[in-house]
Amino acid sequence: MIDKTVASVADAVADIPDGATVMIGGFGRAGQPVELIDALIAQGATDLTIVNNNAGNGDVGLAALLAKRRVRKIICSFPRQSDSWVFDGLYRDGDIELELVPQGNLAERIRAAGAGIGAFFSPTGVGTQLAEGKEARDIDGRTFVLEYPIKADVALISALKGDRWGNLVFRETARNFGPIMATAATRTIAQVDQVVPLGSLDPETVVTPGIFVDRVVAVGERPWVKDGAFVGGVDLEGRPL
Amino acid sequence: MIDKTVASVADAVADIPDGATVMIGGFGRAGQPVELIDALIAQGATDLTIVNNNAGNGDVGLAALLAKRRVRKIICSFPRQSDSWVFDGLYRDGDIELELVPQGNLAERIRAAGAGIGAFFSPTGVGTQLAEGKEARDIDGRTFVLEYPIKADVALISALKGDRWGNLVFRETARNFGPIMATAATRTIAQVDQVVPLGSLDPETVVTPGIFVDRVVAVGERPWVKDGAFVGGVDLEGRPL
Amino acid sequence: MSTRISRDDLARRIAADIPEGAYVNLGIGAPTLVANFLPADLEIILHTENGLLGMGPAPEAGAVDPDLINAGKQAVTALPGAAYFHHADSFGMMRGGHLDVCVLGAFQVSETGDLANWSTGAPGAIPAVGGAMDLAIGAKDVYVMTDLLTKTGESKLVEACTYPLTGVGCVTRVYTDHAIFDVTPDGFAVREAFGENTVASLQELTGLRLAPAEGH
Amino acid sequence: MSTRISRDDLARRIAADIPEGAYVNLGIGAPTLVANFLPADLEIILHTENGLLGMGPAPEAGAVDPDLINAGKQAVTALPGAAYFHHADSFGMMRGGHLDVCVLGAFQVSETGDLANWSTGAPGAIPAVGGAMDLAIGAKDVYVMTDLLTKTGESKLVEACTYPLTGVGCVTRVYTDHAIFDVTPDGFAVREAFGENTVASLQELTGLRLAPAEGH
Repeated sequence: MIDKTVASVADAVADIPDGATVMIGGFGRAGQPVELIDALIAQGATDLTIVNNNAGNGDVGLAALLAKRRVRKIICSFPRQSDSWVFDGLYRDGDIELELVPQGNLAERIRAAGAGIGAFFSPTGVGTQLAEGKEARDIDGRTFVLEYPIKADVALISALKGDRWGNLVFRETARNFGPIMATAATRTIAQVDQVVPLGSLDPETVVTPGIFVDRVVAVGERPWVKDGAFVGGVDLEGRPL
Repeated sequence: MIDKTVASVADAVADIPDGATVMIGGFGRAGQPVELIDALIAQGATDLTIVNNNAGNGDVGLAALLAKRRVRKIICSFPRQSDSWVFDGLYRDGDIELELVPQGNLAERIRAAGAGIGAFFSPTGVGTQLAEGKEARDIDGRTFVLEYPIKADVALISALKGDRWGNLVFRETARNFGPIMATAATRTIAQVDQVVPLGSLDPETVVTPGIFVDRVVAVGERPWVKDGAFVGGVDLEGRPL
Repeated sequence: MSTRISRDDLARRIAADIPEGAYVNLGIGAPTLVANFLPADLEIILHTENGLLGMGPAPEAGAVDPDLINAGKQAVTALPGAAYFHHADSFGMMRGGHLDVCVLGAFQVSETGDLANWSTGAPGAIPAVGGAMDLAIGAKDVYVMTDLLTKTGESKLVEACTYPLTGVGCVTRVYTDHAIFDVTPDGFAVREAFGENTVASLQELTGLRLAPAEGH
Repeated sequence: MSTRISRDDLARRIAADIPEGAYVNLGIGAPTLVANFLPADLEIILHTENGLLGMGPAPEAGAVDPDLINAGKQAVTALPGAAYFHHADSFGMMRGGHLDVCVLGAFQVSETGDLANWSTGAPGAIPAVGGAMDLAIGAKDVYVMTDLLTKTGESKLVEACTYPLTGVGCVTRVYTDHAIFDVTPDGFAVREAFGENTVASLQELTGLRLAPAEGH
């Protein structure tokens, strides 16, 4: 029997080595694998390269990982936010390397890694600072810039439900980077609200087939969802009103 | 009010011009837009370039379009089949141009057209006849071949259900080329078993968002599906047993 | 004395130019105001690049859903007919040219339609680009919504951008508090001057040679 | 006298080498037989490139579903835990290296693992490639299932392919009716010789220098 479920987030991240490239899903609070990030902080791996849309908020999650100086480099599209003080400080002190990537190139480069594409000519960033030094080519009357895949050793993602084969479904805009990061990492670890029995996910509506997922760990339903239904009663950070 | 539904397949294909590049979905019988193909034959457009996985079977559908000498060129991965005599004859007589494309390159080139990619380095076909004359490049220790997008003027696809915004869901392996062809054509025409009211398709499970669809035409349920449930009682071609 | 319309009036003006059935992305900041003025009786489909077509207004109090946000990370809703998708599919929509309109803010727009809106290039500033470059090159029409002048009175419409570019030759129209400008092969053309503003007064403010748009 | 095992026995032998949990694509033709011999108590997940993971056996009579077919366009079923997806996603799985094993037929396999299985190169033949080239380069292990000899007695294992290539250096192992061969940096190594066959007899049949596989 295939069983990709693991008992705890600690078990799920136990073997992430120092120096690993780690993709972390999420856009804002939505789809952020909060419990897996906390487990990674507790686990202690360092010298990491992180791939995420942002560079951490406040003092928790990814920001806390940065604050412990576990991150050598971050690949993201939007590091600067009103509450990105941890990243801001490290960056200003030269203590973290930043690869800034337009969000669409970030998504497409991740997808390319998962789909076996060697490189692709992108329409985005042409003629800007972010394309400087990159190969450009005119195709069919338009200029494109060559972009390379972004692969990872590990992806940490968050989904709504998963089964023991690793099939996943997501909820609303929490889907964001999860499905593509799952394809681009050597090992994909998904936290889910609930592990459901094999066969209970409709094969028409599985978003991430289990072939892309190595470990599934249940973290329980979020406060705004009860028995699969939206119940509200929280703020945007998921804190009870 | 947005209403992409049209009354008949004849209306749906009425303005396809001579010389158009037309993508036709389907893999075998599954997902084949049978009624739209018949309407295209009746409509009379000629000098077409067709993009399909195959090159027609028997004497119906795409094969009938070929037999009427309406097709100048076909782009496909697998033209030769036990019952592809129409194509075989035209090809042997030099009366049709063939661009043979490995199936994965075909799918990825169609997807690239829809996603605005200028070209991409593919791992498939390297070192084979089908890569001759194409630009090759070593990336990260592996050789890739540069492939270009395949765009179309029109895509004819078949889906299970659609709404007036053009949102589509598919059934089983009939999904195949439909979702990617929808993104790659200037005008996408979808035949559906049923048009359903706006809001009745779950936004989590829409496969093709309406932004990719221009016209939706209902053709009625197939003999093996009644009220949305599989009832069987047919052969692989959908003919009653 | 030049006429300046309010930000809300400008948003209303932009909303009036968006036809029914259009697929529209409203950038973070002022452009999101446009949603407030889209006619309730017209179906205009809003895209948010974090994975939703058919975005609706902010939820009622108590119904905030942390899983349902827009690109500005604000709570939103989904309309009947909506669809969710992942980031590569979402940016494929943008980059593949499927959006009809996007509305973006700007630091500068050049006569050739170059857009600068992601970085002032100030030394030491932390760069952040998000989806701005993808939006700039992706939509069929790229509308800019901005004040005509900076706080220190300099024109945001310029001969050539001095700030780092977001996209080259991508802007089709600029909606400012003073006037609406089309980007034409001959530079900016005044499509509509608000109130007492004239082509002449706008030329003085911008320092650019301007022409009335054809047919206006 | 050389030993030849039946096609079913060969399929059984291949099935025995596929571990639980593997994601497997069985090519059109003889390789589809392997499915008949996968142990019922092990979960092995079959992929068909026309958009299904978790493919099950053929349906019972009367339950044929024209919407549910495999790459060979035969009726199949979907197991609990299955998932459907479109062609670009399906070939992304293959080309992205996510499949553990694929089993393909062959006209020829070279000592360096080149595969020829899509065209005999005969003049006037109508070319057709399907997904063969994507499978050849995509799976972690590419197994070939074939007779060792052609009907006219020529070896399908060759120093260099004379038929048009499907993929370069992609085959990892060849299962034939005479023996199993690994593709190694030193050429073909005999992993297992069936019945009375020996390295020496196989060398005679193939005309190639062969070695026993390490550890065998």
